[in-house]
Amino acid sequence: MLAAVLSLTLLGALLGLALGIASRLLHVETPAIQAELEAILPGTNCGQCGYPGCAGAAAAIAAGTAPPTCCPPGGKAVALALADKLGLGLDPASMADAGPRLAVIAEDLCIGCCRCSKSCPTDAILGAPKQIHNVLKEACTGCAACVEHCPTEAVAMQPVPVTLPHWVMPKPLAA
Amino acid sequence: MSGNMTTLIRDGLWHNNVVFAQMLALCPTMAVTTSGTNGLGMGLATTAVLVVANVLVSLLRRVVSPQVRIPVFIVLIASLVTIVDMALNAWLHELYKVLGLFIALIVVNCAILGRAESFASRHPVGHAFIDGLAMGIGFTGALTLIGLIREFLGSGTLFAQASQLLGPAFAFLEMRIPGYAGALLMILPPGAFAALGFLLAGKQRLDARRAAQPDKAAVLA
Amino acid sequence: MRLDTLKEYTFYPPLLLGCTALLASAALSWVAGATRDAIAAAEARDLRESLTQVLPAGLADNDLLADRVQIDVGATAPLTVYRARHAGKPAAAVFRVEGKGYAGPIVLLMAVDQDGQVLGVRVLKHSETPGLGDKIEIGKTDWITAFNGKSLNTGRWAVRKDGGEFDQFAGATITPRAVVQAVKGGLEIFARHQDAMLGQPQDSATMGTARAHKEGKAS
Amino acid sequence: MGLMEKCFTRAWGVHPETHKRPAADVPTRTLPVPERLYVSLSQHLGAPARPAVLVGQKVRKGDKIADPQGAVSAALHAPTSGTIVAIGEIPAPHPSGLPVLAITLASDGKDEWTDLEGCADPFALAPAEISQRVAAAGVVGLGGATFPAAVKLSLSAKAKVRTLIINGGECEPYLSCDDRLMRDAAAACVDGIRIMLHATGASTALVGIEDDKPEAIAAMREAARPYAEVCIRPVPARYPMGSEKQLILTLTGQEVPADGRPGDVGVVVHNIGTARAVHAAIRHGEPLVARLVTVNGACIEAPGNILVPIGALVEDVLAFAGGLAAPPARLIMGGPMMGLALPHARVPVVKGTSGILALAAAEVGARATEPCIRCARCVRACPIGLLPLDMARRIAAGDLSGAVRIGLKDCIACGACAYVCPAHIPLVQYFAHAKGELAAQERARLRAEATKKLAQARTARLAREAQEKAELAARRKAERAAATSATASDTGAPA
Amino acid sequence: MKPAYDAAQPLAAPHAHAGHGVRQTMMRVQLALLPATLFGFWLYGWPAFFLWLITLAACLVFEFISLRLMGRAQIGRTLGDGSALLTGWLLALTLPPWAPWWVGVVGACIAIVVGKQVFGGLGHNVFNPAMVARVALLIAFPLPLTTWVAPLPLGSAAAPGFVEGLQITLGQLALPDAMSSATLLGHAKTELSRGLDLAQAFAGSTAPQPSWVGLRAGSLGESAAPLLLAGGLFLLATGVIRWQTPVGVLAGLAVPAAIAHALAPGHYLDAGTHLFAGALMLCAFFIATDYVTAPATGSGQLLFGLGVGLLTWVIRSLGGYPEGVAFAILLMNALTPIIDHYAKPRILGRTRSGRPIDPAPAGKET
Repeated sequence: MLAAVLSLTLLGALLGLALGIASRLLHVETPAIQAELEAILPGTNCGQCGYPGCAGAAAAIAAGTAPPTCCPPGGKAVALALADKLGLGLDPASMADAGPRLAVIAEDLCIGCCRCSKSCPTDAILGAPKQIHNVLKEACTGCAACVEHCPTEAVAMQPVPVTLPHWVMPKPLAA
Repeated sequence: MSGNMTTLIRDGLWHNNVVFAQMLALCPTMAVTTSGTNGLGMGLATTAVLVVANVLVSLLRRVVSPQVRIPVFIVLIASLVTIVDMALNAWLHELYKVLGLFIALIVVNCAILGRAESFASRHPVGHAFIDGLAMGIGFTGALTLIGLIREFLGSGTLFAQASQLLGPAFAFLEMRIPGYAGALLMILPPGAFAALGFLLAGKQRLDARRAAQPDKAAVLA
Repeated sequence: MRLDTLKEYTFYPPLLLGCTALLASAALSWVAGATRDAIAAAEARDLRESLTQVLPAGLADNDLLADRVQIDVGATAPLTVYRARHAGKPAAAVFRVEGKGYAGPIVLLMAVDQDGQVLGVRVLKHSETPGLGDKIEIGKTDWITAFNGKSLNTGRWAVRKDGGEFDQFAGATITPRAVVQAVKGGLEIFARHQDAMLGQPQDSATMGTARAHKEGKAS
Repeated sequence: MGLMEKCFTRAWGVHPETHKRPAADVPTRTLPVPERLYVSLSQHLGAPARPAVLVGQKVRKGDKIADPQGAVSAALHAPTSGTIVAIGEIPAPHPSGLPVLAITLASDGKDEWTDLEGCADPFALAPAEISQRVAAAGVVGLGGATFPAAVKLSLSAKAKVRTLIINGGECEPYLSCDDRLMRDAAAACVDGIRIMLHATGASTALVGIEDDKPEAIAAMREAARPYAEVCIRPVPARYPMGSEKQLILTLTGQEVPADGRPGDVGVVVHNIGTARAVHAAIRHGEPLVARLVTVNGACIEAPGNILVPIGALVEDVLAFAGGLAAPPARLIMGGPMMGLALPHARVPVVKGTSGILALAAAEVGARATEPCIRCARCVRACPIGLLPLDMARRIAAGDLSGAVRIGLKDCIACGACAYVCPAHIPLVQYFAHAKGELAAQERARLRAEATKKLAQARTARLAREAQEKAELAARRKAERAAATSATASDTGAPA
Repeated sequence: MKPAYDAAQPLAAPHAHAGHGVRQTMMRVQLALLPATLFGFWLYGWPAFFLWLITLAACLVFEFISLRLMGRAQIGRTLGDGSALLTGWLLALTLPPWAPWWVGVVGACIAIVVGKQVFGGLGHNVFNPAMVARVALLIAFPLPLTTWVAPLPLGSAAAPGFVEGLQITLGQLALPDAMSSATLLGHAKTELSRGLDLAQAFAGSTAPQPSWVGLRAGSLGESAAPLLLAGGLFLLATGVIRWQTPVGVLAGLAVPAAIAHALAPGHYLDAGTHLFAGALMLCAFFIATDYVTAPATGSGQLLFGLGVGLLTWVIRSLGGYPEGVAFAILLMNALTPIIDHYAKPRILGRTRSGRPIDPAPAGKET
């Protein structure tokens, strides 16, 4: 009996030693998922997600406190890429996507103050001081950063109208 | 940290039930539940191990270092199970003959290591004790229920041999349905899966119904 | 905290695991010692109970477990025979036989008295179809008691379908057939090795034809 | 093809009831030019055309009214003489009912041609010259895909194709405009084919005609008799025989690689109607301003083939065909298998309109969807060898990439699977949805990348500006310092 | 001028349909089963009819209950699709004709609830519901499921009348011992296990051939092998089933049976007996061809059929049970997704591995 007790104790000690050494030798830094997530996000730091910039949103998503669908300008594409990176399943059809939106400047209200163009993260608003400004449709990401900077409420977000080449056949209704 | 004992008990018995919610420990669940008595016996033995293991792990939680955490837990649990095995064999021999093969399996019952890892190693002794007890009773209840259903449908009896487990005073539990020979399939492994499946479906339906009527649930609770 | 700094050392894990192993094995060895006698007693009781099942009450007054021999009957493994004695005189032999059932071997325990009559047969182990072949169990039907009192000379050793005197069950012929053949085989072995199996009166228990030795553990 | 190959080649396709006759046997009629014509700017594959006329401008029939825009595009011509009254949005001939930009032309009733410049000997022209003239005439593929014909001609000349395949299959049920064209104008068709042979540099032309059109086969054989390079080849009537890949496989035994073009196997495919349009464009200088349209279906009073000026409303065509006998269950532009359901009849005929069908409910055979019983009829019907049931299941579960993995991108949307499905599952709609959704995701991805670049450019600009400002400030400071020290030295020197 | 539709969604192509539905398919299969079933009724009398009726009715009732519990819409239409009826019919054909009523009811419950609705209903079940029920019944109630009677054709003296038949089905009239008999395969298995060889086992009145036309104990679905074969050929001719599965099953059984019989005629039944005994014909044409649980492609179906045939032979010849069709079907059902994964058709313009093919230079191909 004594032999059994001793051998088990010795075995435990040896295995413990092996584990202790192994944990030292095989120590691995966990990869920074946050940086990878940040690379997927648009990088415009528009703040629509409610976090301080895209880096903040990436940290929140990595920590699990924000859903991968939290980036409105990114839409479905970014949400799917984020979910894919996190190994989460996401049904694209189930996502409520309001669709892309564009900033539109009402010409009769614009006073040419340039505040909106300074706030635009993608330089999508053109216009010299005291001139009516205009939005470049191709460059506008619909982040709405300009809306709150306009002193005359001349900037409004409007959904991008669906055109024939962008029309998508709806999913059949479930049987 | 959930300091609420009621929550712990409710989790163990229903919301986080080892079998019906966590879907752990399915090997003993499937194997021993050929009768209500077997299920009860296995459940009680597991409960004993679970409670002591939880308490020991909780006591050791500050001492244990992460590298050897799992080996230490395993050694503790394996020793406990072996002690229970020998004790049953010596002093509850009839029950041992029924459960013998499965007692050793408690070592690899993932519910026990699971509770040690996820709960006992992070909570004080009192909580760990209550958690182990609640989880164990929940497990016992689940096993007994599955066992009773299988026994009833499969051999037409209820709590057969209960007096061997609990003593002659409990002989009144033993019942037999006259004129029913039983559907053997329920005693065989497929019956275990079928019974578990239908019980799971039933639980989900109850939970869904309760979630649909929050006011009523609040009143009932 | 001091404990946390302690945990950083390489000697900590082996110390911890070693201590745990020491305590656990110490506890185990203590419990093993405490339960050893009780377990041995319980196992002996089990075997004794199954042996007395095939013997009529009051036939044997000796300890069957203590009086056993191993007999070479030409099979691969020697046959263990438990001898029942009444007042020191050989009364019956209890031994195992095996039949080839429908779904595997059927292990039977049978007792034969000194006249070659079957005293009792019980099934120890089988894997016959539940509900069909398992009627050979005493818990299901008392079919197995039909062998009581039969000997090689007095019975037609076959199932009714084959012209014998033993019933078959509806839907299963193979199982009863196998049991009948096995019991018959057991009687034939007994007829060939009767002396060795029954043994001499206790006082002159010198084994002539059979090798006999006590074993430490019953199988 | 070896014997083994023949035995183990999959049978594909379906045999729908054709309903082609009696409409195919009725002589062709011509739609009188309606008062207003609506010429859509997007009636070909590729970028929409750019208007080349102004509102109020007077045009004659055949005058160019819109220029091609980009590499893949086609010009548009006035379908009759009159005045341009508007350039604006009208409902598109599309199930979505979305608007499309169009030029509205008020007819002056004279239907007066502009000055046309024909060519007596096209074979003396350089192939590139033929392509240019075809492009100038705005000819597009008339089988339904409406790929600009000139682009295809010059591409195939570059790809050195050996075989020109002319698609006279017309496998869609109900449609008979190609059948009618071959019967009525076989000589013009064959001439067009020979011009296209010259333009592409191919040595032989195989004209595939389904064997349920014996009159068309006879007429074409007769017209092609003098020309050894033009072979008329009857093919078995089976849907979708008129699909490019299927026709190439049947006529040449060759398979076009999945991501490739017919040019990869030395083949180019044109529709028979395109050949006729090329003939008109080269021989007579006539641009494509009208086309033959089959008007058919149980709800049509007088089915038949009608020559319709591009831009006429479906409404006008239906009225000319005797009106509707009953309200149709579905109004379709194109064939029943791949055509578009129209939300109403106030949409214009475009260059790709091969048919206008007003189908009764019994013909459509629509029923409520039932669960898939995995009968695998769709698998046998699929001409490509896909597993439609599996793809639809994955799409229904939201697993678009899974559907792509098992071949969604190879689907040609022929509709054979949904046609045979006993559970009436809208398989094609699943695939169309998935393809649209994938395209939208891809667009969004490209947009996100572009956004990122723009954001980075702005950050760079801000950094540059800040640096420039700092440099400027530093320089000013240095200058000021220099000036001060200079003054100091100036003042201090005499001391 | 607006077409008379007001759809919730834009209508997608195609705007035509071949015109058949699920219901027609199910009806055709039932039509093909009819001759064999009627012959069975004649052979085994009223009890067989009552059991058949009870099983079918129970299937419909359990389908209704399941659909109600799951809150499905349009229960009436789903009930009318004929799938539950067909499941019940196939199950009834595999039961001992004189089995008591509760066998049919419990079987229907297992088939519809456990075998089909638990998986999500028609089209989602992994295993053939009728075979799930058959196997479950056999394991759960071995005695009633292995008690066969010799045929007593309607009109013959010993045949039970209407009332007697009802009593037998309701379990109120015990089966006379003399009537119980063994099926051909059961007889062969028993005799082989006694150590007799097949030549002795089938000597004289027990020759295997009469059972081919139903002159031996058995279920409705095994007594009329030629009629089932005819029904199967009808299904083939009408395009409801294709040749791959039946040919696979028949070949998968006949080939090993013929080889084994040639090597050891005393221990292995000949191929003809194997083909016409037991539920093989029913399996080959009606059960293995079940759309839902069989592979989707032709090559997959051939493979599936071969597997079923081979497994049937293995279980019959080497296993514990005399008949192995149901087990073989269930085992192969489990393999169906794998077969489907590997037996995909080649996509046009791609190689089998899914890469685009290399364009062969034109003119060089023969």
